[in-house]
Amino acid sequence: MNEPAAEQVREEVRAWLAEHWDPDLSLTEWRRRLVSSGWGCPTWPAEWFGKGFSEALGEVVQAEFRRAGAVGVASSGVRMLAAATLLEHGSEAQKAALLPRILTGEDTWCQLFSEPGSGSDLAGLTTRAQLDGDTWIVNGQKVWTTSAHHAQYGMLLARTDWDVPKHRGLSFFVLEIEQPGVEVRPLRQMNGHASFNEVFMTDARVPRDMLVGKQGGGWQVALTTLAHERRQADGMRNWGRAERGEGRVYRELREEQARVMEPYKWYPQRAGRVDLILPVARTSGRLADPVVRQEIGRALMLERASQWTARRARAARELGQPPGPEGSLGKLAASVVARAAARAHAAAAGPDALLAGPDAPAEGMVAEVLLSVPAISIAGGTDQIQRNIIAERVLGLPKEPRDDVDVPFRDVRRNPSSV
Amino acid sequence: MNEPAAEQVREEVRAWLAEHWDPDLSLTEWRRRLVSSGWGCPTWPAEWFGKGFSEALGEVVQAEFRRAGAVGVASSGVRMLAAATLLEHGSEAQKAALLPRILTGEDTWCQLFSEPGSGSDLAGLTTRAQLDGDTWIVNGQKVWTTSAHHAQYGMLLARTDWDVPKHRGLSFFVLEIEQPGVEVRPLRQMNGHASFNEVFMTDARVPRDMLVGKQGGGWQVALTTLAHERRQADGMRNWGRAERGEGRVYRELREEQARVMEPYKWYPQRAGRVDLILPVARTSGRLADPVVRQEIGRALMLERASQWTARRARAARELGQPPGPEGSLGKLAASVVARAAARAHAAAAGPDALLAGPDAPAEGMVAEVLLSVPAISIAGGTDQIQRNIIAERVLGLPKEPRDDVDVPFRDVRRNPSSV
Amino acid sequence: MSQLGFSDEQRQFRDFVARFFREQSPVTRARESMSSEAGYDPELWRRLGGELGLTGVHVPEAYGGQGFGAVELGIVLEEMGRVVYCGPYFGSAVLATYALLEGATAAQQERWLPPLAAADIIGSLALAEPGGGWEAGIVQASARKSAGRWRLEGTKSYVLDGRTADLFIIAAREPGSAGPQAVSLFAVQAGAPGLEVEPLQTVDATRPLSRLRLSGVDAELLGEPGAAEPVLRRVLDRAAVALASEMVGGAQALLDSAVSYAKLRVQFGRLIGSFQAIKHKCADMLLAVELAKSAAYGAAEAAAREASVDELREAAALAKALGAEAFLQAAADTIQIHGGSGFTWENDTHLYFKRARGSEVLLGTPAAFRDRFVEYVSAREVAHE
Amino acid sequence: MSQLGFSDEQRQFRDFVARFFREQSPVTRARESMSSEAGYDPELWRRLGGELGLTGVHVPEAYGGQGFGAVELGIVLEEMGRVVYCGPYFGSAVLATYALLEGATAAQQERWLPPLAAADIIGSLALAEPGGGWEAGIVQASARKSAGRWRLEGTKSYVLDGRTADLFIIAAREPGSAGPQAVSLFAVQAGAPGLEVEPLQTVDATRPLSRLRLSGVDAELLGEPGAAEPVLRRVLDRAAVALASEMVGGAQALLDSAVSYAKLRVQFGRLIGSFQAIKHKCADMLLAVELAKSAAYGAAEAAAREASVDELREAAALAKALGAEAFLQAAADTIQIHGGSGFTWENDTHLYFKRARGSEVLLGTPAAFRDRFVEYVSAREVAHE
Repeated sequence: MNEPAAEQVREEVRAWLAEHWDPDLSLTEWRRRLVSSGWGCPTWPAEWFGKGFSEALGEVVQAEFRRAGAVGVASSGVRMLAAATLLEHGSEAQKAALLPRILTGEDTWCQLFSEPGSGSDLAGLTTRAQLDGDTWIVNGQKVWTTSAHHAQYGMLLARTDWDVPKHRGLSFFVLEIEQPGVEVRPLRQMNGHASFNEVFMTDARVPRDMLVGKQGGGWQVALTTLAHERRQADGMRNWGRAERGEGRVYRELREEQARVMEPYKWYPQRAGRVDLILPVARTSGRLADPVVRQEIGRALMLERASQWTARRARAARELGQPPGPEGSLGKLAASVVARAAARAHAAAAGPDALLAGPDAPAEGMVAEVLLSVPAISIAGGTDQIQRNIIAERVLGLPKEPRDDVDVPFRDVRRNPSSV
Repeated sequence: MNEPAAEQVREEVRAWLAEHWDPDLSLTEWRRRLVSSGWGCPTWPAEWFGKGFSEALGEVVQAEFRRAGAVGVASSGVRMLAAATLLEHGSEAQKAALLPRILTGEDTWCQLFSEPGSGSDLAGLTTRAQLDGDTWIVNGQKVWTTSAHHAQYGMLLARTDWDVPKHRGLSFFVLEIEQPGVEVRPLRQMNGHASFNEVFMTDARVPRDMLVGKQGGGWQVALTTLAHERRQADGMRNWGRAERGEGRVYRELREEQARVMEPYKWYPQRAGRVDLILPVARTSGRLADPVVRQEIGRALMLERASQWTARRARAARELGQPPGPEGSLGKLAASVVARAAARAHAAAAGPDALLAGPDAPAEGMVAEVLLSVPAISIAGGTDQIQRNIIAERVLGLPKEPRDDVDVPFRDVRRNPSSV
Repeated sequence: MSQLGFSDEQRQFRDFVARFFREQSPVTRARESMSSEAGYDPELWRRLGGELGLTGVHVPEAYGGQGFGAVELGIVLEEMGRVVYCGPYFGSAVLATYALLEGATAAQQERWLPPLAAADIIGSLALAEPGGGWEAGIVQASARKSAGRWRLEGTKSYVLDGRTADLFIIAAREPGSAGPQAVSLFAVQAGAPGLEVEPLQTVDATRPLSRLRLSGVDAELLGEPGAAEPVLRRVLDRAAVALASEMVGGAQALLDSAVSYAKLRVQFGRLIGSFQAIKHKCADMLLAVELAKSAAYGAAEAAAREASVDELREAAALAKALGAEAFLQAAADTIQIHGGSGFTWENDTHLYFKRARGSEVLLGTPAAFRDRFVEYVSAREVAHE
Repeated sequence: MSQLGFSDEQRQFRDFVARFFREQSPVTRARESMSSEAGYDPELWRRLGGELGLTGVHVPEAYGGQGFGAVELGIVLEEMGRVVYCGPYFGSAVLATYALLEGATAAQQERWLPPLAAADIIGSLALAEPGGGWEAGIVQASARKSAGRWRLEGTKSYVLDGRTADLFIIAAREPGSAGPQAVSLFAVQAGAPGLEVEPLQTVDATRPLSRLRLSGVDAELLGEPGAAEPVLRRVLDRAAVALASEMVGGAQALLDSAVSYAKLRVQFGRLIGSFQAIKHKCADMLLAVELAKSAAYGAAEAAAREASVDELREAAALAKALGAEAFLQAAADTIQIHGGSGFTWENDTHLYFKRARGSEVLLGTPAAFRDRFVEYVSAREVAHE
């Protein structure tokens, strides 16, 4: 593991960019160069489209890309969860076939984990995959799927064995979305957005070689996906900086970003739009109301402390110190902040909280906050599940006695409606 | 069950009172007359110091007593729980020996149920009673015992069988307090009061005939006590009206009431003293503060709605309608009111919330409220237990899976410190 | 002192009303109505009037009503709240009808109450203006008398059912005046020249609101000039009680929905209702709903027996504040208990959630009513000293 | 922008301080001290000064201090908070010492800071008066200069450690003046003629308070006349940060106690920590404590790097409000988790509960700091526009 020096890498990447970077290429053409050269994912293994660099050296490469204004590989949305999962658990053939088109952005992916009958209890899912010759036949329903309507592939978690405990009977597949057995329907939410889909699988087919990891080992594979999802969610705040360059590659990149970001466009409202509270209160004249100010103060304070808590976790990491509990609280803190923000918005808007649309406070954003905030305590793990996790993993409190984990899944009580 | 007419009863009781009521008797002398005549507890069975009257006829008798200003039997404190329990479960000999002195007030009782190791989980108690010849030998510790330091008898719940499930191995005894094996120690609380005791039993003795109900049937007997305790707690608000009459009997009655009420004197503070909030806020000048007013409003509103909820339950009862959920919420509502009241008091007092004693707001009552309110969410069943009960019994939600009820108590996990 | 019991007749009336709404106007009906052209279901509305007499339940028999009181009105609204009834009942049968009952001359009452009670026309009270406030003091719209005719100028907002109302009752003041005095009520018929109705986009689509622009609208004075302030206080206290009843109905429906779901839904091999997190949430919800109910029932009784102004305003403030809080919290908790599906359009919970958000601020926020309650109670205590 | 990390040196310092208090001043010590004649432990106090240098941790070395900053001071207070340390540290080493650091002349600093830093004397800042308020504006006590001597008249209240202090720093104003200007600070030594110290009975017996009656007390002007207002603002912002640190220490100790108990205590055949009701309470407590810690650490950093007045006051308000809320809630929850035993005198929780109740209002309530926070943030936003 003899790494080259930073200076040497910097010169190499500069030279390479000077020779190859061309903003008038198509986005795909340019990214193919990145993939074949390994400069697109320098921290990936050299045999898999990378250069095997450390994070620190990867930073050096990125800095040079930024300096040159060069566009990187496709790295937003669910596709990167797929890439991380395949890199760790995929077969040689899967990596070779699937990773390049993920990196170029040609393929869009979606995640087929949650089901109507298994939300908090993901491992209780009942989508069934049965091997028929060289093909897995899949039946079941998935939900809360982002971008399924324009995805080529889905990461599918399905049950392949009903006679073993719930976590041990799951397998992880790559499902082609565009096939007769797969139907994608948009799912409208209470705030009017339809950023998720329901996916119905009726005798959908997965070639045998599209099983990822071992049969029955799907839970371990999915944990990798989920770990990356959490990390991505933590980083979500920095998403969506618009690229401003001129040239075909930039144009296509902006289009790609708009497409990827579309389902997430109401997420800032879901998080409470703390930034809008004071402007709304000033406009309504309610900033002078002491009772309203208390609500505003609560929201602003929680938001500030929550940001500082994230920063504390970062600081400890940067100083090489062991992580404290502050790093595990982000999701629950976000719920608390969002709820306080919704109360503050309602107080600040006064009777205008009755209104939606362009006439309403902050051009309807307040209404959207009020109708979106309930989602933040549910999506990606409810507050209740978060509290369980924090209590058990951070505080070390004992688990609840469970009787669904050590028995054959067939014998576990489940929702009557589920397949 | 041919009941006499109200008019007839009214005349009878009038005549009896005219002949026997004498305020210059000693309290005990007078009550002995009540006990032997049956007029003291007219709704009790005729063979047990009563007249076997309906509640309605009992009301007629009470009205005549009030009219005449005549004092009734001793009816406050734990003794009445003992009376009700003995009446239902006691042997003939127990009733004959114990009930009269309960009614005259000569005997004071205490309740020996709770233990340090079993608070919410009363049936998990570990005080042990073993039969030795004709005597039960008792070892263990009880806690949260009101008035044990001047009680003659204790209602004792102890474990007599460790090889059956927890609720089935308990027996109910009448324990004489004044004996070498019983030690009573006062228990000081965080508000400085010491209204409870700890009771230590070391080879304490109970004669065999002082087992109440069947051996192993103690839980059923205790349920009677607890049901009456709940009813008494609901009625607590009307307690302690001072009797104003002249004469020996009144003097002794006032002394008795003072003695009985002593341990409960801080209960109004525990309940939040909502009545003091506005006076405190007026005195501090903080009634004009809009933020303080919100806290005050919250407390006043909850208190009012809570009173109206109790009245709704009463109205439905009086109209002969089936009881709704409103009748089961009093204890939890009292917690919510008390907490809101404490917040309001703190807000109304401002910096004077730092102070206690005569210089402090409401002559120290605010400080006492702040330090007493935490008890209301614990005593007599924690808020958590109340919520379980309401959810399961009123809303019909399923119970938590339990593994401590169907196995021999010997095998149930319990607190390491308990005997 | 309120009694807080319902007579057997009242209980039968509730059963009857409840069955009607359950069968004839389930929540699916609210969904259809809110997205329909009219914004309500005219046929159902007419049945509430003619067939059932609910629109006039509290109107004297002399005016074609049933002659019952605020308790029966509260029962109707509570049962409507349960199904998120989508129609002009609250605006017309409560606000406008009370305004005429309290503020119109006998002749005006004879003219308008019968068609209102029969649901032949829809009435609407236009009091609030941009910026809000449901009291005489906030009125800026002016009423100028010239040549024996009143002409209104100004803007009204948050006007219920403005798009469908036939009759507007509009609060306006003498030009140049200030304060709650000098405000009068006026009647204006839909379509009057100079009256412009702009529908507003609302969070709660089942309760449509409008903005009215008044440009020299010809209006009829209701009752005496300058007498609107005490009239509006009585109307708004009664309306607050009615709205509180509607809110507790909604809150109860949410609680029922949350509890049923918790008894059906399995996660981790257990019914979710067996988890303390869900169980305790439901218990707290029940407590809040029952406290709010007691407040609403007590307030309806106070309104029904023509209690003193002091007693009614105190009870109305209590009922409106606790009702709003219980409803909104129940809606949030019910979404949470339903999990992801609780956040979908398909699930009915969001209709209640939006109604709760709207009802919270309509007629005044819980904070405002809480403040008033302290004022009233304190004033009474001091007076009794 | 705060960094929110502790250096390795700071972490070692914390370990050292924590071990000292854990071993030398466990909660039993606070119990003994609070009921002792002196109300604190003089021997321990002297060790804090001479042996450990903690009383001067933030005092420049020139005055016999350690020359560290607000972060180290915060560490000391956090660890003291953990054990409910009962002694004059907050009143003397924080309030009085900061008042001299910010508001005294060099000569006065030379005279008083060394004995304060060495814990040879106890200082006390007397600012608030009956009715409260920790800002220059509330001062009514007067300072009249005649014949070159200042004489103080008036009443001070909520004075920390009044009974044991050697040196009082007293805020008073020019007779007849009003508003925050015209207020000055004065030094008065204990036992001065005309100075009467009346101990107050307090909810928190570990933090004794007194009332001072000033009847023509001879006083020495500190710093410039009429300059107290900005001095007090700096002192109180720093003191709020220090108090916040103490509160998060207390809150953390409570959380630790609740969690340990939940891991030990069995009910219904299970450890109570396995019940969601307890588990979720602990998780919420952790969240509140960690948010409060972040606020306290960020505020200590702002104080340490002599941040702009705006930045410090904002951070101080945040830290004080969140610290107080987290501490009080943690105390209530810890009592609840301990059940009946949590309400006994024997259990240590009540000492924390009382400290939390007292700390909540000392220097100003959370509501007041919340209001100010909104004011500050809003002013900054508008200024940046």
